Amino acid sequence: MTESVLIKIALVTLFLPLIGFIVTLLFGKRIKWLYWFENSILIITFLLAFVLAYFKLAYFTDQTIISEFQWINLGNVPILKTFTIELGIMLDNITVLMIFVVTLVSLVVHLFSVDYMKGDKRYNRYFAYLGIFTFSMLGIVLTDNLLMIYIFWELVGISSYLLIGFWYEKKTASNAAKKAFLVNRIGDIGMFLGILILFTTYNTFSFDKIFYQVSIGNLPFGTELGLTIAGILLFCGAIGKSAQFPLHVWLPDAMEGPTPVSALIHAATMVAAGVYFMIRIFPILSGDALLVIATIGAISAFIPATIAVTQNDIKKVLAYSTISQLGYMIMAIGVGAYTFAFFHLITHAFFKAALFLGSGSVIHSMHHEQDMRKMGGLRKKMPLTYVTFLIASLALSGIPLTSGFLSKDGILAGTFAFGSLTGNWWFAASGFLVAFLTAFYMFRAIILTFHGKPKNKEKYEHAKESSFLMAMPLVVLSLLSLFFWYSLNPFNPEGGKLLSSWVKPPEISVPQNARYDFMKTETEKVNEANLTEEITYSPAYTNALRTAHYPTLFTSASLALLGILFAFLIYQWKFIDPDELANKFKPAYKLSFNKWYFDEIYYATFVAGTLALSRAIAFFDNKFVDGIVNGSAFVTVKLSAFTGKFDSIVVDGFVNMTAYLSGLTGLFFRRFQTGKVQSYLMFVIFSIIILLYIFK
Amino acid sequence: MTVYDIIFYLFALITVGSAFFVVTLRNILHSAFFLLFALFGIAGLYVLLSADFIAVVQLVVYVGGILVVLIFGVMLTNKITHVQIKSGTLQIIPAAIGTLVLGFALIKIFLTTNWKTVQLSAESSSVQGLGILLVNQYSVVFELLGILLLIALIGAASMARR
Amino acid sequence: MIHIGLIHYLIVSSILFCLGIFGVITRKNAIMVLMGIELILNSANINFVAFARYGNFGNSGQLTALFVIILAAAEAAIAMAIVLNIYKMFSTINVDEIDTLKD
Amino acid sequence: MENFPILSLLTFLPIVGMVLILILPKDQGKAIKWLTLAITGIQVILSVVILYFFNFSLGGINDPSSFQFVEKFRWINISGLSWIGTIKIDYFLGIDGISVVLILLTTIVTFIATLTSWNITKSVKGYFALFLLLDTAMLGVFVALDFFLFYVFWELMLLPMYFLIGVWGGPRREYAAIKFFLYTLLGSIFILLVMLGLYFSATETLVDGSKVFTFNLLTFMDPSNYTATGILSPLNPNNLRFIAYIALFIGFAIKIPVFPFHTWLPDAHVEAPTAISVILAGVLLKMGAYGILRISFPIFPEITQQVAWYIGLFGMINIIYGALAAMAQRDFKKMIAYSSVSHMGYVLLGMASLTTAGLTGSVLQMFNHGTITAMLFIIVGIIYDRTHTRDMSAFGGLANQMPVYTGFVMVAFFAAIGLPGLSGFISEALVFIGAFGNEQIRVITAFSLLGILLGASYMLWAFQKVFLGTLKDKWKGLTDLTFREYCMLVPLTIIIIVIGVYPSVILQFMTTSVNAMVKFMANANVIFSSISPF
Repeated sequence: MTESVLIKIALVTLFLPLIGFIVTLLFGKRIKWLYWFENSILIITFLLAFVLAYFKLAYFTDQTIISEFQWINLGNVPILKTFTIELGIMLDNITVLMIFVVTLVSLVVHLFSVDYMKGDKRYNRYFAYLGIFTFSMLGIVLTDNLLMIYIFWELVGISSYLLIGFWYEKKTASNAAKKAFLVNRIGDIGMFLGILILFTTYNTFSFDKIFYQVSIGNLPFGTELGLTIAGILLFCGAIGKSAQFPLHVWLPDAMEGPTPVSALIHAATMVAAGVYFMIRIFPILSGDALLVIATIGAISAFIPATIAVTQNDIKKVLAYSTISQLGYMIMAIGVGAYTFAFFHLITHAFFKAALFLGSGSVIHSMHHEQDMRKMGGLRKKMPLTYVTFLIASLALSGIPLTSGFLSKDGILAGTFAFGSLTGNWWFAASGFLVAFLTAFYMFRAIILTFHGKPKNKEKYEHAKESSFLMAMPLVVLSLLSLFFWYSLNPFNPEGGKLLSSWVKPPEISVPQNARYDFMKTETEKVNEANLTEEITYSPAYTNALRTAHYPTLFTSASLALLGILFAFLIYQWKFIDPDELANKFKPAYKLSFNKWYFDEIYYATFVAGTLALSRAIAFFDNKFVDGIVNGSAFVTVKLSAFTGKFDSIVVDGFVNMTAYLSGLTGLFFRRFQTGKVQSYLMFVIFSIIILLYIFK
Repeated sequence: MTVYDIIFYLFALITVGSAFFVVTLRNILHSAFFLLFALFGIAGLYVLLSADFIAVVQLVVYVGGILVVLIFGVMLTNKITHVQIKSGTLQIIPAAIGTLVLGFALIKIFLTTNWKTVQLSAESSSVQGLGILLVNQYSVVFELLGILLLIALIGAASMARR
Repeated sequence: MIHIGLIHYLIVSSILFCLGIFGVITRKNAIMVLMGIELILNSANINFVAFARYGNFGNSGQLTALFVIILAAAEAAIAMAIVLNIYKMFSTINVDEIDTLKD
Repeated sequence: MENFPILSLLTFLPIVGMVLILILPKDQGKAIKWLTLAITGIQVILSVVILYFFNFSLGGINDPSSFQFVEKFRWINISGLSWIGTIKIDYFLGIDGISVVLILLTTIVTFIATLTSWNITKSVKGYFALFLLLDTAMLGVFVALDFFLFYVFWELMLLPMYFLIGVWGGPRREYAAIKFFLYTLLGSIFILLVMLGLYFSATETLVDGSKVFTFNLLTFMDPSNYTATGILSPLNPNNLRFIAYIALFIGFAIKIPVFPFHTWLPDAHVEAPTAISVILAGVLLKMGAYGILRISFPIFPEITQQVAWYIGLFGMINIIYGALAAMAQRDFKKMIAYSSVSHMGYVLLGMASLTTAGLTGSVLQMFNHGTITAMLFIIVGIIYDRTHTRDMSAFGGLANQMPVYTGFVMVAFFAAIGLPGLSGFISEALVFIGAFGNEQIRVITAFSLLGILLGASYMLWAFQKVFLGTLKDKWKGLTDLTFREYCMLVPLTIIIIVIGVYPSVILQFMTTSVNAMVKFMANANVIFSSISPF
């Protein structure tokens, strides 16, 4: 097993889903069983990804394998020396872990969909779309350069467009698809601009080379500000794709797509791509850029969490919780808790996929009813779904013994350490508040859906446990939401190989004075401290992190339990009437229920503004620009009429003056164009005479 | 005043005078006959210019061919029953002024131009020289003209038949 | 009295040319117009032959005159056919009444 | 292949076809169509042959010795005119990396347009005769290296276009045809003026050492050929080169079209028959951009550098203005016409960058826009043939009724909005990379990026209106694609995907030329100002 073999496996893993897509799309209409082709391709892909991850982590733990090929070569360019664009694949630990997660979630979603989508008239097409999505997602993960990440970024966007708008007969679905694509494009503009800045400065797209250039002090525009701007612009892409504030509005709408799609794209993989991208470019994010990122992350964690509390659609709750959790990860990156962001990305992928598939299972058995107020009591009808959903919810809420507890604890410790080092406690405060809210709304959802009495008898009667193919994925995913896969010590995230040896903080390329204070490398101090274990950034940070570990652990666990308790108080035991509570805090409730009016504000400003502008321009074009043209044409016609008149009255009049003398007055008012050859000849003669006179 | 001069003036007078009558007489047939004289005079001028072959061709083609065609035209287009072979005129005065001025201008130009003339001594027949030129240097033109003539005749025949 | 030379022929030809033009312009009858054209062609021919005689061009001038005569023959044939057609269509060959070009 | 006049053959083959068509009797519509198809098919083969024998390492642009397939001989030679002197006009053909791409585009688009014209019923003979004449004119523009010859072909293109729109067009065809004709004629006048100005400003040294005025384009690119007093000569301190540049730019800008000279385009597109729209968008718009690249840039390099910012600004205005105007259209075809305006903005922006990536992107964008927009117009034509309406709000849900058609539409639409994997992305990305690399127009480029958002909005909006949603009852009977329509769409789709995945296929032809151009432009200030009369 050498590097080149690994690269070949990676390439096969990447392109297999594409083949699945092409074959299934082209022949899916004729050959009904072709979705099994796509599914088996996914199984192979998953196995390959597993092999890849195993060998990479076991034998090449500390190596980064890169393989590039030249895609575009514009030769020896006068200004830049050479202009080439390489496409390449990079395998490091993060990549292979990510591939494993992506293929696994994709596989279970494929299998889940076999029964979930049964009977759809575009059944095979659906699997084809899943194939192209998996391909694009793997592309994002495997790439070693910015351009390719942008390419697959867009491809992911378009496959998401196709999948959200899969039931395009519904106006809401096609609208949501369009909205998702366009909102993402806004972020992509920023991201592309960032890529342009970096390419213009370094003449390469490759991460490695850019990091190296930054580390030797070669900065965009020559200043640290340039690096910050580039970092923030690149982050714009992540804002769009990871549905961060203020571009988060597309994700809740995207729930119009089939539920397995929501599980795959809008929970586990695509939206995580933004976080993944931030992890990739972490070494060149300057302190200021990180602060912006952390702020956006904190806001995005908080606002959706407040919205999720009042939503009634089960998928909407999950959607907002996704945004909130992604905000967590982004915030973690912003405060420097890089490894925990990635950790949370993985754990979140599994338990959120489990939640979505669980909700899909519920929706399926309730005949596409999504309103939680019409559910209830499903615990008895669907025990397996209930248990898996519960485990995943516990993980999401951050209850000990689950994976979510480990990762969330890490993030909160990161924010806590950040607060203790910089004095900025806002992030920690927001993190803890969101942890409480999360536990609350998740258990609200569980209680409304599975506990209590059935609200809709008829649908309840028909509800039944899902088939094996649908239940299997739930079991797998909920098992993966338990702690022991990641760390054998349920209270210490670093107890497993994942964080202790596979995922490590990267070397920062940013110049010293543009970093956070605690990230500055102080060589002497490291030597003085003579610590046996590894140092993250600086001894101070390592210490702060260790100190923060236990307080955050207890605080977050108790806040989560408190949230659960509140949920039971209000919805299960009904000590507090939720409607009364809503009435009491009417403005807050309304704000939350209406999603902080983001859609309305955006529609009134940006959408309506653009449409009005476009109409104005069309009007301007039609009436003004074209008006000038037509006006000048009109003037020309009038002018020519005048010239004609002039001709017939003055010029022709002069000619006919002579004719008048000989008695031929009839010609006087006739037009210049007599239609008679002979009069033309007359003019010719006179013109010749005049010309002769001139040129004599 | 040599004989040559006298003959020249004679032919010139015939030519110009007949041409004047051609364009001024109202009766078309009369005009046609004066055209005959004018063409004849021109043929004479050709002889004087020692272009005997052209003179002969002038007589044969113009007088014998073209003029006949013209007269046929007159006869075919003016019904015999109510003979109206008189031709009207129009815009006489401006035309007269124009052509007079043009004529004077032309003559003035001819007079003021410094022509480089060569006085040829031998005034032999030019037929042989023409023949050689015709089949050597101008053979393509010659053939093209033949084709043109053929096309013109076929075209004229088909047009007139319609 | 100068000797008869190139200039005399040129003057004759220019008078002939002007008369031809005059005829073409003033006469109504198409056949008369044709006669005018013949006069113009002949005036040109005189020039050609005269230049051939007095210029240093060899016999090319005469040959051109010959070609012009041939062309004139072709032209006359076509023109007569046209005139006959016009007569059939308009029942007149007075050119001033045929002004469909105007529309 | 050295001396075989393949360019003349390519260019004048359609004329032969035209003569043959004129000989064929009127009622032989089928034969006429097949003949045209055969002629255009042979042209495609010829252009592939040219590509096969094309030497990548020769740059062209301003160097006469590195043009390929050159054919040069005296065409018009009039001497002894007292006040003009000797007029010598060359029949001078040759191609470099920039023209070869456009030749390929022209032959392909023409071939496809022939298939598109298959359902023409109104006086087939005249249509295809004019069509082939147009073909000759278009190719002639791309191969001519003599300004006079270029101009002749440029003007020759107007006539058939006028009739093709004016006779075979839609209800307001006369208005559109006249507007197109007058507009382009106005542009031609400017070009003519500059052409004459250049003619009297530069001389070519003949073999015998004598100097004559010339129309040879390459002569104008070398400052040492200019006379001391010519009005457009850089040696003349009072020269009018700046004004000439503006005039020339307007002349070409009308064809591109650049805001505010673009209003002929929507009208002409909407009224023209589908095949003519395809040609118009696919090839004719490129002629303006090609003219700027071939004539304005190398002949006036020092002024180009001065005004690059303004060219970039026009590019940005085109991109954004066109996209916004497209967004407000209800007529499917008009929307695509405005999208052309927007997409040609990228071409301008790339040219203004004067960098390798930018210029490469610009030329590639010409090619890609040619294929993509051709496909879009064919798509509109297909639906118009079936429903006789182009009002987008009259449709809805066609995706269910015509799935294969919708698939092709998606390829074209996504290519138009620059989706990676399809050709539009490559050229747009290169344009942006190049333009951003030029500090002068960096800000403009940043604003132009809005175009990719606006482009996506109107395209997706139109897609949703026409293809998504529920099917209206009156469209229940629509049929999916016919074999002929497959023949039109499949080749274009293949081209779009191949270039999108592996752009080097086509980039390799132009790289050397583009680099030569960039080098020439970069050194222009040195060359053109070092020769000073003082």
